[in-house]
Amino acid sequence: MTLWLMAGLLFTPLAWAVLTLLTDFRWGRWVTSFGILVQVLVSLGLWLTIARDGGFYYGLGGWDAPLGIELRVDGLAVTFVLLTAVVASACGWHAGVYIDPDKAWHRYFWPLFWFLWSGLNAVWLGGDLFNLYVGLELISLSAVGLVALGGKAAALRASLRYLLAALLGSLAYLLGVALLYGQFGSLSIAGVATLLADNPAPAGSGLALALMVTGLSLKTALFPLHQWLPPAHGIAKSPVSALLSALVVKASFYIAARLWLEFGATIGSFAAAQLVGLLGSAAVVWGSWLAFRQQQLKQVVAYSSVAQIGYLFLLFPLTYSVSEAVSLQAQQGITLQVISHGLAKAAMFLAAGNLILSVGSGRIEALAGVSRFLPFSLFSFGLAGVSLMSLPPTGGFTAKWLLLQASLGSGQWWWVAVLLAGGLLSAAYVFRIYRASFLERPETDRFYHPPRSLEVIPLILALLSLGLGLASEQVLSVMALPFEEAGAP
Amino acid sequence: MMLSVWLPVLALMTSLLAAVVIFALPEQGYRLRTAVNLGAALVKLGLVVVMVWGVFRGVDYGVSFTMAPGVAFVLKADALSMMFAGLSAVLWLLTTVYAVGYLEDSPNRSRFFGFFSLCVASTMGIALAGNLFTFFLFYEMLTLSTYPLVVHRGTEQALKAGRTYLIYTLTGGAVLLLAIAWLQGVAGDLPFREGGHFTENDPALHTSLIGIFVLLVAGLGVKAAVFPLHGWLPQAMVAPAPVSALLHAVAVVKAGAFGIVRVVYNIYGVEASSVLGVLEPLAWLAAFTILYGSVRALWQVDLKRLLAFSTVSQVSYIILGICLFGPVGAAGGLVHLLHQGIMKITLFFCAGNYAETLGIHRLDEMDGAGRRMPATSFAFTVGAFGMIGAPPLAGFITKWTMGTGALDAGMDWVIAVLVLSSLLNAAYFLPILHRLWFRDPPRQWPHERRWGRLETSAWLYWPTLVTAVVTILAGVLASLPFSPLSWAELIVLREYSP
Amino acid sequence: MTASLLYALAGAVLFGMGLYGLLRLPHLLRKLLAFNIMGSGVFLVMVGLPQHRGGADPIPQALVLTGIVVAIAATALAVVLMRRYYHLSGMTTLEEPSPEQRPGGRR
Amino acid sequence: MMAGWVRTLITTLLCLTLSGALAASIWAIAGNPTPVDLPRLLSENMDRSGVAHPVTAVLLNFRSYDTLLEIGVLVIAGIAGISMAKTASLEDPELRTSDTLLYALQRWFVPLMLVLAGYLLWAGAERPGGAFQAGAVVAATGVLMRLGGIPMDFLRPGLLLRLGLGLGFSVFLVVAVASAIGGEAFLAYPPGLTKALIVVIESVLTLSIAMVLLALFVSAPVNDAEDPEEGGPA
Repeated sequence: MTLWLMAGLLFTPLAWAVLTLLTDFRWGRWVTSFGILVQVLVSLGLWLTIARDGGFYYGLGGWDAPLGIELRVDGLAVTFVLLTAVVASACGWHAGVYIDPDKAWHRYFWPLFWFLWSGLNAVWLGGDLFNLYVGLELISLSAVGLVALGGKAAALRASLRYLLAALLGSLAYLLGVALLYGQFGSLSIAGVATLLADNPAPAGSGLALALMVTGLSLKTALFPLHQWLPPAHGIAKSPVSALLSALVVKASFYIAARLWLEFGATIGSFAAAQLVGLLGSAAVVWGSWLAFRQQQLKQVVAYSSVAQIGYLFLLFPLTYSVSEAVSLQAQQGITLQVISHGLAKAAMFLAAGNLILSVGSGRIEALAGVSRFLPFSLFSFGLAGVSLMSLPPTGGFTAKWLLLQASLGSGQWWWVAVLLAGGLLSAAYVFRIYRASFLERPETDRFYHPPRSLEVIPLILALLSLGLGLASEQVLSVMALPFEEAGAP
Repeated sequence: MMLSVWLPVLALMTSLLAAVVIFALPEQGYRLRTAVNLGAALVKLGLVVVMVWGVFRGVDYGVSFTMAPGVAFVLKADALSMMFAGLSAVLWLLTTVYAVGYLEDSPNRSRFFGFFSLCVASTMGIALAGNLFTFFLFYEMLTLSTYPLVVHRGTEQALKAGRTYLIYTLTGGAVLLLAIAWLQGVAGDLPFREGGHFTENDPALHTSLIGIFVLLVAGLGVKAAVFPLHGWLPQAMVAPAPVSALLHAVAVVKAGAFGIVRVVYNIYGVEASSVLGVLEPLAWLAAFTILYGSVRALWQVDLKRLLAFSTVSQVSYIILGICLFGPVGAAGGLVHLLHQGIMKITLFFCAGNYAETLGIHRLDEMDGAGRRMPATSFAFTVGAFGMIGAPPLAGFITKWTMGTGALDAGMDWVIAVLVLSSLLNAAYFLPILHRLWFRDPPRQWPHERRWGRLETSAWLYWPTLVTAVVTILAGVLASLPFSPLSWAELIVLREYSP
Repeated sequence: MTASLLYALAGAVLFGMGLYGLLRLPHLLRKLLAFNIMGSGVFLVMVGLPQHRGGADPIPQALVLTGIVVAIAATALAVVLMRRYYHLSGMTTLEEPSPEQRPGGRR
Repeated sequence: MMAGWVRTLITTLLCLTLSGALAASIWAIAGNPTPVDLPRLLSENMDRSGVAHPVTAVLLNFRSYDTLLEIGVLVIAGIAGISMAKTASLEDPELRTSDTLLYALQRWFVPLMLVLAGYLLWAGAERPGGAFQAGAVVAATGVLMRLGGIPMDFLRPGLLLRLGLGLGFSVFLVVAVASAIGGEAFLAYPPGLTKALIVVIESVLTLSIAMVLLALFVSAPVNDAEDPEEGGPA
């Protein structure tokens, strides 16, 4: 059974990619609909399996680590697999309606979409340092391809910048992998962690971790390495922006977090952890401020991603040399933040796409009076905004609550200021958009009304991010399941 | 028993569902929307009445589940919850009727009534919250659902007021969140409990408890419009009259005051608070706010702004009342939660009636309005005298009980504050009454509309009269069971002898 | 000091050189070449470091092969993007022609 | 904005520091033995891998998932490349050269290069070589032919090209899943068939790799009609 679930996750997206490569956009839509169904079922199945039986390691090709590639299938991984299934389905469904099927080059949307999805699954489940590198590249290249698809000069500039940043990040990561392999002779994360436990902090490994984390931070757009993100996320088509902001940046963060949690205690240092936390805080403040200053709707959302990503990096200081309980709180908080930001940001980008489609301009002022005619998309945008502001009862709030607890519990009270200020700053840019939409203009319906299915999708995502706050205990309980060490299938 | 679990949830859900349904209704669905609105308000009133009866007999209504690691979502009905829930259920019904008439042909009614219902759902949640975490949840929901109401008109001025409102309340919310998180770190997840949690009085915790208390009051004080955190309230007056009525009489300011009551009574406990020495400064702050609000009201020329400053002053009576260490004074403060609600909503309804019917907004336009609109002016007079504290109206009951309580507690200076405040109230209300009844009406009103037989639309007319009558009844019948005063005494009894 | 270690150290130098080029050279093709130099540096470290001790190690060799293919794919994609970018905008750098994309900029 | 030379100086210092730190780390790491001896583990398992050459064994057996994804990356690059191709580009007469020398050279070189590619492919089992090298040579042949002005219709973005792009990848994928149906884990080749399967995979991969590289080369700059930006004038 597990075997089939793994096949479903890792290989069928690749199959959909090849199939959709052969078809045109309309047929690709049918293949994708079927593929989405399969993926959602498989992800749910694996999630349920893990929720019941606990996590396990899976050696691909029958070869266990360190010789073969090992997958780590645990609660956290399947939680993200499920998140990916939800968000990517929504984006795929939205794209199927949103994207113009008559442009010849749009047929390439689906294969890139499926390659992206399979790369994401590979990263969530990956337990091998080098395999993660390949997975990351799969994600980056397909993401760049999606941004550039059919774009003009500005889009190409954005995607080139994105590509170069992503490549630089990957190389830094790969260099770290090379150093670690030179040191330990193993590529398995779990294997290296075990070796580290026996032989703490050997010379030279600090740089390896630093390189890997820096490279991954660049790919995650941590301040001040964030400049590539807003142009790329802002200019891509909305379903693509949603995928990029909700999932793609999380993949590199996920690897960085895994590495930190496995290796940080032995090769990390307090100063490094604080530095990363500080950069994260700067990202929260600076990203929010820039988001507030933007004139284009999607740029606001893109800069908001920079700010929201900042929170994630509080994981580093809040898990370094703190008690087990505080560390767990921080990890749960960050996990929730990843999930709720994923859902909310996807909802926001999709809703923003609908709004732009409807008012015919990407500028914020153009929204005046739209609240009368497009309540659904605006409502979804608003709900998602509530989650970004981390107000209750959304998932963003529960995440912030846990992080507050962790900061106070670890005695690192200075992060409290960041968490609270970040909430207020995000309120500033979110309400700026509400404000624009509440302005009254002469009562003329000059808006294009997009199909209902386009409006329903962001609403579902926004409601999910809302519901996450109420059900976070259930979600987190799967994530924190005890890991079954000897559990090969 | 299942019912005891589901009643609070149902009470919450009626308005939440109403909100969802209204959002989904088309703008033109006038009748259906009104039916949903009134139906939900009536159902909710029924549920609350059942729960009031149950709480009186000592039934425990409650439901809880773990929301995030370490914190629970708790709904619980105790005597204090029911006081606030009852207030909001009654006034919601009246305000809904009023708002239907008031917004008869203005745009965006779906949006308005949707958020209106959300706002009431949040108020219900605040009333029924069983711990600070749940309280905070609805407290922030209230902020969000009132913003669209404040900016409803969509004018520059409304949007500016909305921004001020948000800056104040969201910052207040952040401070409150910090306080709650800190408290959780110090003492864990504390349910609201009669008598409070810190009776053992551990000296090691003193400093942090005082710090937390200050933050809690600062966070809640924003909504309760305690000086110097009151700046948003007069600005928010640009909202439509029913919104002002709801913001001032029921939802927002009361949520803040109610939160402070919860903190003092059900988290810290009166005794622990007074041992910590936090009640006395709070009492001084409240007293100052009472006088400050009244003084500012003297200089207002806009009727709604005057009422807003009057609210700033009146809400602090509640806070002053609970800071009086003793059951009688506390009852005085608590009963004002209801009395101020009824009186202030009457006054705002009247202000709305004048604005809708005659186009009157400023005080100097009110000359002789009593002859054109006798019923409204009668209601206004009742409300004004209530505020001043003239017997036998509701306001008198409050002031009398509080005064007695202050003497009991040995805080004689409070009497001086009460007297001075009453004089100030008289100083700004009596000139208006004089204008209403004894000046000659102008030849032409600023913007007059006619509605057949009644002096104004029936939707506006009856709610105003009903609240005026309730103001009288609450004073005259104060000693009957289930009157606001008896209910407040029941709460105090349970608090002081848990 | 063995030859393999020398490779690894040369890799370190190449990585630094490539990084400088990627950061400081404005022309896109130069950036891309710099990226490839960095990549070569990484591959040298990857192969050189383990082989310094135990002789030939096929695993890093295989990894580097995979890495090279990925680098070629990325380079090819970048070149295609650059060609199209050049065709559309006539530019060979990432500088922005007008303030349209800047924060707060007007269109 | 910082003056240009300040930024240059800072960048230079940064890169020098990084290289220095890297060299120091490498030096430090090189002094210690590795706790895991992967090459030994590898040679112990070589006879189960089905090929004689350890690098090929790692690529196509022990770490075949890496290789699968790597081909995926290549296909992505190909897709992104042809998504920008101008449909009519092959008919563009300007792009054709009619150099007689080149033409003559081609007649000698193309068959030779194809043979070389075949050899590289075959040799992959015992010595350095394999699908990628072979594919690169085939692609180079294609580039030569293209420069020589030979029209290669299959390179026009159409079904044939897309089939070619996806072929190697699909076969690899099918083997992966089929091996699982056979009862073992993914990419675990059934014993006995390992060698044959690897050769099949290598051959189709060679074809696909060549197609991808060639397509990327041929992808002429532009399709002239663009997508309007979101919210821009349609």
